[in-house]
Amino acid sequence: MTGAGRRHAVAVILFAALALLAAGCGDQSTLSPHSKASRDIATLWWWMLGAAGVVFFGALFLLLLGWTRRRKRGLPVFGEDEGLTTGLVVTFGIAVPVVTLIALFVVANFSVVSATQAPKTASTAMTIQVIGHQWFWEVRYPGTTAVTANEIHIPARTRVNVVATTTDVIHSLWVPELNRKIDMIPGHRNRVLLYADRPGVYRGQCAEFCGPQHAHMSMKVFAQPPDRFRAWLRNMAAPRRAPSSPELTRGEQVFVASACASCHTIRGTSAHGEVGPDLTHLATRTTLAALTIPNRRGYLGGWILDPQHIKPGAKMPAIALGGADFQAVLDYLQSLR
Amino acid sequence: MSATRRKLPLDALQWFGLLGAPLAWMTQFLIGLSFQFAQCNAAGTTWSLPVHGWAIAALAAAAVIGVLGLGAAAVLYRTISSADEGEIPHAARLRFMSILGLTISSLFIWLILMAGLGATFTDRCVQS
Amino acid sequence: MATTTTTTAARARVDRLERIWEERPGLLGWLTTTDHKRIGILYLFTSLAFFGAGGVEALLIRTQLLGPDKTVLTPQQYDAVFTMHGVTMIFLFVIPISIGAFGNYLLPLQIGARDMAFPRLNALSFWMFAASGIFIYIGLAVGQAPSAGWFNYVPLASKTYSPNLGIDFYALGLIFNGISSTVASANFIVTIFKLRAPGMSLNRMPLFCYAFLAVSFALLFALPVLSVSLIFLELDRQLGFHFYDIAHGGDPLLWQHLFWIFGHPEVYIIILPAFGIATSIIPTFVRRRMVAFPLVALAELLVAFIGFGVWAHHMFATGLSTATTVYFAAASLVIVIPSGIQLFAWIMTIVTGTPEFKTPLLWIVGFIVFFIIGGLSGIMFAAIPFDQQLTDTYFVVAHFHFVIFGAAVFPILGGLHYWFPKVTGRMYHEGLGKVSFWLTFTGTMVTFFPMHILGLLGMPRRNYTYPRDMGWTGFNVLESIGSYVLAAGLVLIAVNLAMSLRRGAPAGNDPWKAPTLEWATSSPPPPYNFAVIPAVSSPYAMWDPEDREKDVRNLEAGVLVLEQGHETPTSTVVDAEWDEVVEMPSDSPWPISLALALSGMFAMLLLAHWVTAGVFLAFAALVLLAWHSKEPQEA
Amino acid sequence: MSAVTRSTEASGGAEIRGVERNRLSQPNGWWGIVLLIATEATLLLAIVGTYYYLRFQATQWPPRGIAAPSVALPLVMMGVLLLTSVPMQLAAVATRAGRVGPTRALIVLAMLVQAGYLAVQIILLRNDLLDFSPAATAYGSIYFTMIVAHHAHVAIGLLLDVGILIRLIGGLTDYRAVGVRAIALYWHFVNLMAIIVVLTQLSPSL
Repeated sequence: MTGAGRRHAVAVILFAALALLAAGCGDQSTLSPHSKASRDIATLWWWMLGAAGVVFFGALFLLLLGWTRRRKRGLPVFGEDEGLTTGLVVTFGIAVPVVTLIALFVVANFSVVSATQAPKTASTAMTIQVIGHQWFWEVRYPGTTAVTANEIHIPARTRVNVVATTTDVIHSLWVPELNRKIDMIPGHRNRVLLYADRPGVYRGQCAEFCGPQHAHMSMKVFAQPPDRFRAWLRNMAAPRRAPSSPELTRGEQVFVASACASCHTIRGTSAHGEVGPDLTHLATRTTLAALTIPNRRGYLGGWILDPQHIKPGAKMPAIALGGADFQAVLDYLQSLR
Repeated sequence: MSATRRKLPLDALQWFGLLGAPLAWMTQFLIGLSFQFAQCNAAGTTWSLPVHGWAIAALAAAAVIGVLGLGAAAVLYRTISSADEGEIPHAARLRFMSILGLTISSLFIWLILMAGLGATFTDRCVQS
Repeated sequence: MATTTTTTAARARVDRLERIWEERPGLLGWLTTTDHKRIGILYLFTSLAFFGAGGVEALLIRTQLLGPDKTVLTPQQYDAVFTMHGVTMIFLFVIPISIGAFGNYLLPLQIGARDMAFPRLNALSFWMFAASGIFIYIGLAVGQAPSAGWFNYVPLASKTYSPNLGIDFYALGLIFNGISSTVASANFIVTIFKLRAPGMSLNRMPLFCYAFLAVSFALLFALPVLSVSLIFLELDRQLGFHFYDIAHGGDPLLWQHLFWIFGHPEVYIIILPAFGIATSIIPTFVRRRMVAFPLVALAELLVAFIGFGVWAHHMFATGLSTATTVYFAAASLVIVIPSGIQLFAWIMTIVTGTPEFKTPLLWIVGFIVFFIIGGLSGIMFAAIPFDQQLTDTYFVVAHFHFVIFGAAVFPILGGLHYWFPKVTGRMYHEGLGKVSFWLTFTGTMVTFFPMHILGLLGMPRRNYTYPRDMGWTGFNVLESIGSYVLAAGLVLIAVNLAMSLRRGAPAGNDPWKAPTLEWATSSPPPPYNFAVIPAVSSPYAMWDPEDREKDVRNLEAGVLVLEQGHETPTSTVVDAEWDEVVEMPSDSPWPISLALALSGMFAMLLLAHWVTAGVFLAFAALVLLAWHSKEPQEA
Repeated sequence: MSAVTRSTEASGGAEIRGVERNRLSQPNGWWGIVLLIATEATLLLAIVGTYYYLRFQATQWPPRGIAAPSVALPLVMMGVLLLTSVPMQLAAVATRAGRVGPTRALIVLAMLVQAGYLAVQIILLRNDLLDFSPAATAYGSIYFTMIVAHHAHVAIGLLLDVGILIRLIGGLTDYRAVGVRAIALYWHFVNLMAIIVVLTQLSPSL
């Protein structure tokens, strides 16, 4: 290879590596698995990519051969041998694909599927209910009174059985780094296994078109060490702590008196709305509106005053609150540890 | 040899070689799926159907018909190839259809076996 | 016969045919035409208009996704645009142009017939297609476009979650479009079975016709299931039935099953005509017969048949039982073999022939490259766990754009160049053709290949926007740039062909020395196609000189000229032995009247005026009675 | 081969018989109706398939409060409809023999029985509608949609009968002869579907 050729080749390899690296990073990538299920799928993908590469470049080679030999008829060595050409078509068009496809069928639909299909409930340590709404995730922990939204906490290195249901249209629960997606279909209780190799934050998103705000229906799975998870769960199960200062009490009264209470629930108060997410421990969440905005005072205020600006089409109406009341409610919401 | 050749129903062989295996697969497919839908839905709680039993029966029957289809196409192909020029009317078309029959039947036998064995070695009503 | 006929007897016969088959000029001629060539041209321009609309929708989508959190389109507008993009491209462009334009124009010519078996039915299927397209686009115009995606899953498409008329426009428009396609497919099947030139037995039929036979059977059996699912949807929406309503015993998955039983054969319906076009172009420019002819013919029929047994691979993530998915995964893997046979046969034909890489063959090589990549990613979806990980992401968007744009539209664009001289009598500009190919090829690759990576990075499909920090921005910018390059390439094709309409060099009857019978006629072919029905002894009729000389002798002797009226021979199904001579109806006002009556009925159904809809239906019945009152021999 | 029959020109008994005798394959019209029957059969089988799919979604079928369908009368009506295939087939044979008189008579006879069948079915339908509504449960929805779909095909058959009878007033041409054969084939399809639809409709009681 000439100098220029070699430099050219290095550039190409670098670009390819860069592209693959890019594919690896990003915190919702199917190529950075953190569980046996996702790892099996990723391995299956790399093997399939390799086989596909062989087929593609083989065909490309033949097309180039056809171009270079465009003046000459018949095969390079064997000339115009009709029987051999048909034989090649039968071999590479039927025989070789049949063998490869049988292998793919057995590997993918028997060994890998055993890791990705719904787990036997007995083989799982705990169960979580994730309920799809138009455009956020309600999360419940059966056996406790804990209810949260959009941020699922699970103990690391534990087989968690997730029951996925929906209250309105079809959604799809999908955390690429932990497992394949499972559709949430009215009237069906589909189950999927969530298992995280090690503690960490794994992002997921709704993967079945469910209306205008389908794009802003994301979630996070926090895999925590078991003891930290149990502490979190205990806190989640508890109702809200009584407001410690007069401002917070006033904030709670404004909240309960306003339209907010008709949609949201804060356990321990008279707010029992079922439409919106449970806000009992809102301040423990890192994000708001299904990961659309971070959970900071400025964003929280902007979201309350004009949700349609942030999530056009969202079902939450704009709340008209005066200056002082507004600040009191903000303080109160930020106190809901 | 030519005496027996005239006796063979060439058109019947042609159509059975072409359509036997595909229709056998279609039947196996419909039987297998019907039992899956009947057993693995809400109604399944009220009865327990022999899902695997029927899957195996359908697999066996379809495979036999597929092989017979392949045999029919092979007999037709050999008959046409061994006959001398012009002896059999529409020989070119019959030879063309026998080649089609050979390929179709072998592909469908493979599909019948793959689908049937796949369904047999999979647990019943495990939600995937 | 286009060859210079010297004898006066032959000349007299041709003049008599000219007078008998002379068509009514002017607009009225076009509105009442039953000539398959005129109907093909009507289909061509109408579907290209919808291609423009679909293209604009695609560019809107790509502009909205150029960067994170952009506001080119509101979410509601984006949903309407991507739904209309899908519906337009599939139902109003790629199928009508390949079946309506290419199929209608070329099939009778390739089998040596003078027209389709049912010419008036052929006109009806065009007018119903045009009416259904306008019907759906009226929905967009009045701001009631469907916005639940082209496969329109329930309950999002139910009255509760899509209260406006958008979904009703979608459902009734597609039932109307479905009737048009079903009628057209029945017409194609009877034409291929009964109107082949005497002597064209099944082993002598061109591969183009096998593709159209396969696609017609797939359409025939797939569309009724779509109509059933749409009728159920309309009954649910307008009369409060409960087919898909879980609270009263229905099931949303019923819609998915019914839709995909139609849906997957539909995507093979999209690609099969493209196989037909590719298998027509390759032998011409490679100057040799197709390798393994029987296997390629079989492959096209097999794709259509197995296509009916794979539908639930669109539903692997909906929680079906593993044993059920295994049936569909097995069939989804076996359906790879027909594509493998065809791909390898095409490539071996190019390798063993002497290819001349003119624009049509370039498009077909581009098609082969995209079809290999699209096919390989398709095989991956037959692996159940991989499908469950990457369905509904941009990886599947990449797959089907490779297989629909790369592998169905490329042969259509190649076919436009290849048959341009036959339809217009002029040659397109070769240099401009090559430039527009490479521009479109690059644009397509740059637009759709990064989508594979986006899918692997976890970007779901149908998101009107995406967050900044997901690592998706770079690829989306690349894709949007690619889509503009792609659009430029398509515009360049339009310029090349439009310019060549007037300034192209005269092309003559057979500029490519092609093997199929349409090149035996003049360019453009006369209304009666063939002065004498051609003799056929192989699928490459034009490459059998002795048959063509026999045609000249037949013309002089008056054998198979059939100049006593609008006549064409019918032959037996398998061996095409000459059976009878049938009289064909010529221009008729009834097809367009029936299409208008049915349009009225569907409009009234949309507005839930049941009685008026019944009146229109009665009017349609009367038109049908009038349709049959004038019998062909009385025309 | 110059004396190949110009079939569409044939009119009157003798010419029709001649065309029929040396016809090698089925006429275009025959293939046309066969393919139309193929699509209509797929449509009806999709509806019947939906019935069983919805049946498998329910533990209680028909749902509580809806009586299982009565068996006797529908089976009798099905038998009556099946019988009408006989006059229709005889009409097809008569038309191939070029005898227009018997063809008309047989079609009129079949049409009367078919019209009677449809009238009775509409009455039965009205009674069912009084018992339970299609807009109440999925069972009602599929039950009524399936039955009305089949009745619609019977109604279309009646319209075809009327249409061909009007055409036959002007005597017999090959075009009309093929028309009669096509309508006979269509009725055989409708009667066959009657068996499948009725048995499905009565499946909870069988």
